[in-house]
Formats: sequence, C-alpha cells, structure tokens
Amino acid sequence: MFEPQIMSFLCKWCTSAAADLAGTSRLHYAPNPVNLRVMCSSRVDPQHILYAFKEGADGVFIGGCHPGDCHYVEGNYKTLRRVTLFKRMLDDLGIDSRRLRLEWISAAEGKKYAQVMDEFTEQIRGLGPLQLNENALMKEEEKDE
Amino acid sequence: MRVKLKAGPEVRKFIERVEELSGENVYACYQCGRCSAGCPVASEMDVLPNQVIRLVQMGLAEDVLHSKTLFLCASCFTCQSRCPKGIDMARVMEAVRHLLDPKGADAFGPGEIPPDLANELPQQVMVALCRKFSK
Amino acid sequence: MKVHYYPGCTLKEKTTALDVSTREAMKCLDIELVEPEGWTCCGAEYPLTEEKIVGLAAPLRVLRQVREENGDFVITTCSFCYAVLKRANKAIKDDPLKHKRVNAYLRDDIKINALTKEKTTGFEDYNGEVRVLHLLEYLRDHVGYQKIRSRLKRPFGGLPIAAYYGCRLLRPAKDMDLGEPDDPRLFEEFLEAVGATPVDYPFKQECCGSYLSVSLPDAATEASYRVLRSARSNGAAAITVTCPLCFYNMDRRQDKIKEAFLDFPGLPVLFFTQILAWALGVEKTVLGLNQHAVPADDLFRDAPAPEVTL
Amino acid sequence: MKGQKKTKRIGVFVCHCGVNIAGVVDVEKVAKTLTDYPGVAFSTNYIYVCSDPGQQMIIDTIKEKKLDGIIVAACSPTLHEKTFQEAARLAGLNPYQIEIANIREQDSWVHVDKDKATKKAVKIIKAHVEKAVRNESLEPIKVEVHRRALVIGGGISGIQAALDIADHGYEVLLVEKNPSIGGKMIQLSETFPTLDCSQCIMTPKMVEASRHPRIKLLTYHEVESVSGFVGNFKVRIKKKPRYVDAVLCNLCAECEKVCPQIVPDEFNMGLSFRKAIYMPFPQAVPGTYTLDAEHCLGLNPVRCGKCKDVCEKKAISYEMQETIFEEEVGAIVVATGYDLYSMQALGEYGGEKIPDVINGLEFERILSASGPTAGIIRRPSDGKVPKSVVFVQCSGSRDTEKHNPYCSKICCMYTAKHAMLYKHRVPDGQAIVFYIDVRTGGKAFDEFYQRTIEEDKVLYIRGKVSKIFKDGDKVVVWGVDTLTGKKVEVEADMVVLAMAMVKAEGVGDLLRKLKIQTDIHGWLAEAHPKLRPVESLNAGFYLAGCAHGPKDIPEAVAQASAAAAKVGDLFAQKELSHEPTVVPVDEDKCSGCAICITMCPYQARTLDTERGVVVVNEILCEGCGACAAACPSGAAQQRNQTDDQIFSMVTAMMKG
Repeated sequence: MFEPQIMSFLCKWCTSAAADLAGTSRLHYAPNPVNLRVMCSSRVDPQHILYAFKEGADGVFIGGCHPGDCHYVEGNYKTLRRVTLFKRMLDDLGIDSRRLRLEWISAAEGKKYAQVMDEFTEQIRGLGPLQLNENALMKEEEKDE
Repeated sequence: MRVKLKAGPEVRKFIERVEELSGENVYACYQCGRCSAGCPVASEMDVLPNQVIRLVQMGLAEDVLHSKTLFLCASCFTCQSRCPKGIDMARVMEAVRHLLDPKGADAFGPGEIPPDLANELPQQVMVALCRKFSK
Repeated sequence: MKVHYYPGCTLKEKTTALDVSTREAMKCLDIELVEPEGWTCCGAEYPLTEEKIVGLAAPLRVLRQVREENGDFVITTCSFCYAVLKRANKAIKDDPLKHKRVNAYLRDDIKINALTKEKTTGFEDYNGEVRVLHLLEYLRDHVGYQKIRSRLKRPFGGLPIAAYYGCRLLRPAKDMDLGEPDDPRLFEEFLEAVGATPVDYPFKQECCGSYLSVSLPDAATEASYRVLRSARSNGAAAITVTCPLCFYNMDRRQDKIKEAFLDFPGLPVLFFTQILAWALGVEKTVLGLNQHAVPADDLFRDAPAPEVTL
Repeated sequence: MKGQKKTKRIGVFVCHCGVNIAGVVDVEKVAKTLTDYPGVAFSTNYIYVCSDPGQQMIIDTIKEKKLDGIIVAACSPTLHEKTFQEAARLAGLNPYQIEIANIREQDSWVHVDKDKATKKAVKIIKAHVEKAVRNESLEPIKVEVHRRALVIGGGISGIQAALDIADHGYEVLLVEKNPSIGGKMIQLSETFPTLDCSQCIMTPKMVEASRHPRIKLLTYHEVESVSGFVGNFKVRIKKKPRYVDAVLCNLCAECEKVCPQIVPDEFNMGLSFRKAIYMPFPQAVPGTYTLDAEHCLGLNPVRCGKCKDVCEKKAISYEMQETIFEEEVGAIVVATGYDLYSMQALGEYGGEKIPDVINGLEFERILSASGPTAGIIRRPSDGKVPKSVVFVQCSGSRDTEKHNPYCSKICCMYTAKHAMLYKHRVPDGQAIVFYIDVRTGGKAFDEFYQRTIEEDKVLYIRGKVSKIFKDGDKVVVWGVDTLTGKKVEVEADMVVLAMAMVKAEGVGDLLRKLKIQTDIHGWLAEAHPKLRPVESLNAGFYLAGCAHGPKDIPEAVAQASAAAAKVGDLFAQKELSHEPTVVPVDEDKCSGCAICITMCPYQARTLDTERGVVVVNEILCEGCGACAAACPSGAAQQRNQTDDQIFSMVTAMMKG
C-alpha cells in the first residue's frame, strides 16, 4: 500500500497543542504526517510548501487557530489569504491543490486533529504519489531567485 | 391545538424559496417588531408583518399563505426604511404571494374595480393593483 | 434645450393637470420636453421578486428608446413611474443575470418591431446608460434654484405649503437615493426656491394609503387623513404632491375623509408643477385647477404677491 | 542548502519515559541511528531524562563532550523545555541551543505500529538536529523602563487607573481635556442597581486624585503627540489657557455674576445656561473658574473686561497663552470614554427637533438633585411635570443597517433605573418602556429590573418604536407589542431615548496620534479578545473604560484597576526583558518594499525613508513571523527559525 509522506506545519498555540491533546488522550491516527512547529501559521511561506513537495512530500498540511483566536490577532487570516492564492498557483504548477490543506484546529480539538490527520492521509493516499513536473518547479524557483 | 414544528425538506424548501424569491435573509430578523409598529395598515392585518416573517422562520407555510395581510401590504417601504437589519418586508410579502396556488382565485382582479370608480381612478392604481394582487 | 420626458399613462388620461403644468413650467425655463417615441406603460409596480424579470422589460424598453434617441437622461414627475424606471435601471446595472434576460426580451421586441415597421437596426444591449431623474432632482441639479429664482414672476410670498413625499420618491433609499427617508430636504428646498415657506410636519414621508383606496377604502381614508391633518395642524395652507395617486387619495377622495373625520376642515392639494408654473408666470386657466375636487383657486391670486427677500 | 555549519557538536538524549515512549519507539535504535547523523557528536537514551539523575547526565555530558547544542527527544516542549534549558544553563550552554523533539504526544502515544513510530521519531529528531546546528545563542532583549505613567481621560476609569498606579508607588500624569475631571459619571443622578448617588461616590475619588502626592493633574490639557515605544514614550502635552489662575481663584463667583455672555451648559446637557466664565459644576476639581475663550467677548478689556475688573484676587489674565511641553513616560493608559449617538441621526424619532424627546444623559441631569430642575422631573419644553413618559431602548443600537450594530450594554439597566426613579418621583405618572430584549447580566441586575416592573408598576412593551412625532403638546409614540400582536400608540408627555454609546467625539484624531489600534466602530482594540483584554496591541498602551467599548461603572473600574496592575507589572522591572526570537532585518537584502510593515500587527517595523530600508523595534516585535513569510527578498529572517532552518528541517523530515 502506498504510504504518503505528509509535511505538517502546526502553529504553536492551537494546532500543535491539539496534537499534544490527541497524544494525552491516546487517540490513534495515521503516522504519516511529521510535524514542524512554528510560532504562527502565518510564518509558513509558500516557498516552504513548495520546498516540501520538492523534497518528497505528497501532501502538506497547515494548522492554525480559528478565526478570531489567533495569538497574534490576525495571523491566521494572512495564512488563509496566502493559502487560497497559492492553491491556484499549485494547480498551474501541475500539483493538485488538494495536496495542500489548511485547517483551523483549536487546542481543545484533539479529536478533530486526529480525524483530520487520518482523513488527509487517506485523501493523499487516494491521490497517489506526487509526480513532480520538475521543469515547472524549476521555473518557479528561478523566478524566486 | 399545539402547533407541531417540523424541520423536514418540505419546510426547508418553503423557507429557501421565500429567501430565493425575495432576495432577503429571513433569519436576519430578530423580531423587534418595528415593521409592524410603523406600518400604515397593520391595524387591518390578521398577521402583523413581523409575524409574517416569524411564521416563515418557523416554516409554518399554511399560516402565512392564508393570511389576509399579503393583500393589504401597499409596498410603501416604510418598514424597509426603518428595519434595523435592512430587511425589505415588501419583498418578503411579494415572495409569499408568489408562492400562492397559481390556480387560486385572484385577491383582486380587474373585474373587481367598482364600475363607478373606473372612470376616475388613475391608471397607475389599476395597473398596480392587478400586478400586485392578481395572478 | 430639448430634454426627454416620460409622462406615464396617468398623466395622459386622468391627471392631465400634472402633465400640462409641467410642460408650461418648463417652457418658462426654455426647456422643451420630448417624449420617447412609442413609449408604453412602465408597469406601475417594480417587480419585487427575483423571478418576475419580465416586469423589467417595459420600463427598460422606454429607457432604451431614450438612448436610441441620444438622450442621456429622462425626467419624470409621477412618483410611481419614477420609482419603476429608476429601480429597473439600477437592477440591470447591478445584476448581470437580469441584464442578460431583460435584453433577451428587448431583442425579441425589436425583431417584432422590425417586421412591422420594416426597420432593421442592429440591436445593442441596454446597459442602464440613461439616467432617470425626477423633475425635482432635475430642477435642483440641472436647472438650479438660482435660475428659478431669477425667473420668478409671482413668488409665493412665503405661503406656508406642506411638501408631501409619500412612499415611492424616497424608499427604498438605497435605490431611490433622494435623501434620508425619514429626514428628506429635496421638496422643501424646491418650495423655498419658488418663494413659499415649507411646513415641517411629521407625516411628509408616511403612506397616503396608496391603491388600498380601491381594495380597502377605509384604511386609505385614514392614512390620507393623518397626512392632511398633520400638515394642516402644523400651519399649511396647502399640501403639494408629485404623484397622481397621492392626489387622488387626498384631493379626489377628500370628501370621504371629511365624512369619516368630522374634525378635519379640508386642505387644498396641489401638484408641485402647478406651484412652479404659476410662480414662473403661467396663467391660472391652463393649470388644470378644474380637475381639483378641493378648490385651490384662492391660492393663486393675481394680485402681486408681497415682495420676498431671497 | 547553503550555510550549514557542520562545526557544531550536538548531543542527542532520547528519553524512554518509562514505557510511554520506549513501549512503542525503539529508543535504542533511534539513539544509535542518530550517532552517525552529521553534526551529532553524542547520542544516548535514558529511562527518565527529566529526572534529577537524567538532568545531571545532561549537564555532565555537555561539559564532558564539549557540546554546543542538545536535543532532548521526549515529551511536548510545553512540559519540560524550561527544565532542560535550565539544566543547559547550569552546564554553561546558552538556553537557545536546546531543542525539544516531541516523540511522545506527537508520536509514541498516537501510533501503534512500532516500526513506523520509530522511523517517525528518527525524522523528528534529525529535523531538530538540523535546526540546532543553525541555532544562534541569544540573550533576552533588554531595555530601560521609564517608571512613570500617563493616563489620558479623567473620567471614572482614568481616575481609578491613576489612583491605582500612584498607589503602586509610581508617578502619574492624568490628562483631561475639560476644565474638571469627573467625566460622564459625575453627570449621573443615581447608579444602578444600588441607587447610590453618583456624585456622593465620585467626588471623594476626584478629590483623592487631586491630592495624591504622586498624581499630577493636568486638566484643560490635551495630548498632542506621542513618540517612542514601551517604557520610553515621549509625550507632547498642550496646556490650554484657562485665563484664570487656579491657585489664586477663591471661587467668589463675582466674575460669573458680571459676565454678559450666556452659553448652553455642557454639564447639564444644554438644559440650562452658564456664563462664558464659569465653574463646570460645584464639585469641580480643580476648584477654579475657567474662561471659555470661544464664547468670551474677545478677551479684550476694551470690549468687555468686566470679569477682570471685578476679580479681587487678580486671578484673571487675558494674556495667558497656549503652551506645549514634553514629558517622558513608560506606559500610557487610554481612558477616553464615550459619547452618546446623536439623536439627529434618527429622523423617525424627530431628529432632535422635538424638545420633549431627550436622551438618557439629559434625563440623568433632570433626575439629578444638582441638575437644571433641582431633581424635580420637568420636561424641557414647558417645565411641566410629565404624567406619562415613554422610554425607548436600543435607539441607534443593534441596527446593522443604518446605525450601530452592537448592543450598547448599559441601556437596559439604566432605562430600568430611569423608569423606577421616575415612578418614585411621580407616583401617579405612567412609565412605559419599549424594548426588544432585556439584558440584565450582572450582579443584582435582574432583581433590580424585576423590581422595576413588580413594585414600581412600569409597563414593559416588547417591540421597537417606529415613529415619534409631536402632536399638540403631546409626543406620540408608534410602537407594537409583539407579544400580543397589537399595534400601539402612546400619547406621552416626554420620551427618553436610550441612545447608543459611541466612541467619544473627536477621539479619532487623538488615537491616530497615538497610533493605537481600534475596531471598525472606533473602540480601542485589545491585544487578545480573551487573554489580554486590558492591553493594546501596541506595547505599553493599556485600555480602561468605555473607550474600549460599552460598559457599566463597576466594569469600567475593574478594567481600570486591571490596566493599572498591568502598568505595575511593567514598572516592577527596571529593565524590560523580551524574547529575542524576533524578526530583524538584513539591511543588505532589504529593498524597502515595506510589505513586512503591512504584515505586522504590532507596528514594530517602520520604513527608514532616508536609507530605504525597514528598521525593526525589537521590543515591539512579538515574533509571529508573518513578516518573514511575506518578505520577498529574505531580508526578514526570524531568529532561530530562519528559512534556512525550516528548509533543512523539512528535508530531514521528508528524506530522513
């Protein structure tokens, strides 16, 4: 069975805390996502996402606080705007935008976190391994330089 | 008799149709009653304007569709201009009228204009009345 | 100067006083009124449900015709016509779906016309280009009160007159855009410009009963009574209207109001254009005063009005 | 990726946590795998790393193996990060060189497949090694604190905040734009739900503020501008000329008697008159007359000069000038209060044109024993005692369409109080309250409301009033009772509108000068709606009272005290210490595009227009990193979470 690699960026205040809660509640979920804790979901640069795909991620997950709950007031709104725009670009780059998922998961939602991880892993499993069009990606990287 | 509140697809469809036809969010109404307070003909109505929208919220289609109120509203928009939620009651009234049985009787058809008035009524009255209150 | 003018059906039939006085007054201001060719009824009621799009075709056909005649705007006096034309015009500007569907109707209409009139002009979508102006608005923004003041032959000498807006001129405010619906100024400014004194009274924007005078006469009688009584008790010598239906309810049916409310002594009802025409020097005989049920002759005295400082 | 410093020596400590981790993750295998990973100088596993022997092992190993960074692979960093940082400090290692790899909550506890969990642990630890080799040693940012506070606004909130801060032992400047402190509360008659007289409880506070040795009262002053940052603000304050020497004035009132200029009295909401030289109210603090230049005949002895001639103390001088001076403070409490929404906006309620339709504050003055009617309820038009009074709640509130969408919160209670006090004074009168909902959440509030109905027989009608108009000497109110479905009409003698509370008039300009954030209604925005309710987003600014949104007196006082306590927190430190994991600017890379400035909610970033680069006030930066993600050139890099670090962690996690 195909085991997708999932790169997960979690905000320190809400979603990472939810992941901890899932742990203390001993909820079992797919082991595929590997978590990188950032101070705020708005720290995640589209470049980080693209880089993760390039390094072998089949899916990228971003977890932030619910609207209105951001520790930094409005960071999650910035994330939402970025992700919405970036999803459009992903499709253009030949990466199915469903491979990128943004969710608001609060520190109390351990159960939701576990469910979303399972769901997302299954979804990516269904999409199959990411076939990167290296040329498209290279052009994108050149643009960044 | 106790009224049984239902939430099935039929009820939802009625509410959605009213919202669709009127372009108004009937759930925006918090029942302050200001539409009824300022309505020039509310005293003649069996169901007050705020009650019309309340009955729609509750999905009690029959009570609304059988109310005299639908044919008393003169679309003067006084309620609209003072509604704290910006709901255009006249549109809600018209949407509900629209949902009446199309084969049913006209509340007011051209034949009902009193003959003695026909010669003196402004044209706009006859056109407006028939547009509003007949099929 | 030629200006497009949409009189609407009532003005051509039952309420010619409004039409005639409008024309006479405009003549005094060197404005010639042109009616769009082949105009039809506006429909009297703006369709309030999203699905009655066909109701937009009649008013927009008229406006499209104005555009075809190279008109930038059209003026109306009847509040009902004004509301329907203005709202229909806004609707197709705001809503692409309505725009598409109404233009489909209009296109068919032109095809039929082409068959009968053997005229084959290409059809261009109507996009709401023509502005719809009420005569009050036109006087304020295009003619200017300054010009009206300079042409006054018989300034009203401060006669206290109550301006009555009724329903359609002001509401819904987001479509009509003639000022705060509960604190309007437009009509009062006009009265000041012709040398009358506008009377402030709390019923200027309340409903006169509208077409309920046919289907529920008692309710309309009471509604009109409240307006007339409020105007009178605040010192008005007359009340002035823009709408033939308001006129019908308050003037033609005033005998019924007096029957029902014995404390009401009566109040003349005037069209604002009669006031304007008279002030600009038009003779009383052409103002259509014979159409009034409540005698209003006395308000128009030929004796020179007292000097008014402007 | 570039810039890997492989010279660092990293130690890895994998914790068993009993069987919590070791039961699922093969800890020995993990530790062994890590031994060969680039940068790792030492790798081991231990049963309880957080235990005393475990910590001692870390300390010893750091010294022995000369480690300059360590990874503790154990439970969530929220539990023991501080513990291990402290251990590292004891071993002489900078705490910012410690990384916690969470292999318990986010691995062993949530997975059952041992092989997969072990592989995942390896990835997580490798990623943290990558981060650790790139970590900088950091020291908390320190800045000196000017332990002196500015309080803007001399209402109950400002007075309370000033008193509390002064009682903490710090000096306070209390700036009030009006001639006296007291604000809105001193205008009130009696306060709900206890009905104690507002002046009786307010006046002692005002006097206390004026006598406090550490409070410098600056009435008739306005804040002109603020620069600097938390702990180090420079404030320019304008002193408006009073034309009366407050020290010399002995309140003989001779000047007032001779002044020919009559002006509507603001304190009585225009229901009575004062002179151009006046004392706002008898208990005013400071107790002095003030000459209102706007209404004076011209500050000119040739034109008038009567007040100056009659003043025996020679306290009056027409030559006084406006002056501006600068003060240094470390914290600013904003307590600028509220105003009532203008009745002009409600044309359907007469738009201020009906004399007997008044707002709630006007009714407070009519109720007040020191008010224009000496506490006898008389209506403004003819002084008659009204026999029927209608109270209209939610006037301009809860209206998303034309007015204010929010609930003004206090009107339900003060309307109940108004109706009750009216019935106490006019027992044979009729009081009718039109309401939509009655909201009485508060200590002893609902009991008060119930008493109004049960004992004082006030009629509550559920429905919003549509129209109010004058008819003869009556005021007619058109409403509806939605409970019975009856359209109702009341011929009242007087109507009191519970007007919405809105931001204080003219406060927008001040807030712009302070560069302090507000919500869309102009109320001050708090740093966090739940967790930091009395702090502004802008460090060093604190919120008190109704400037932050509608609230009643106890809430305003509580918030003022909380703000003062927060100021105390700040001043308890000689130096401010701030997390150093902020986002500075690499000036070589910065193009001055200023995108990061728009990202920052804390105004920590500004554009140096001369040099064309962004400069960062590290004290204000909270380290969210939103700017770093937005920076197109990579000039904004978060300390110890640089793009380089994130990239290398991603590589380790995906390929490790």
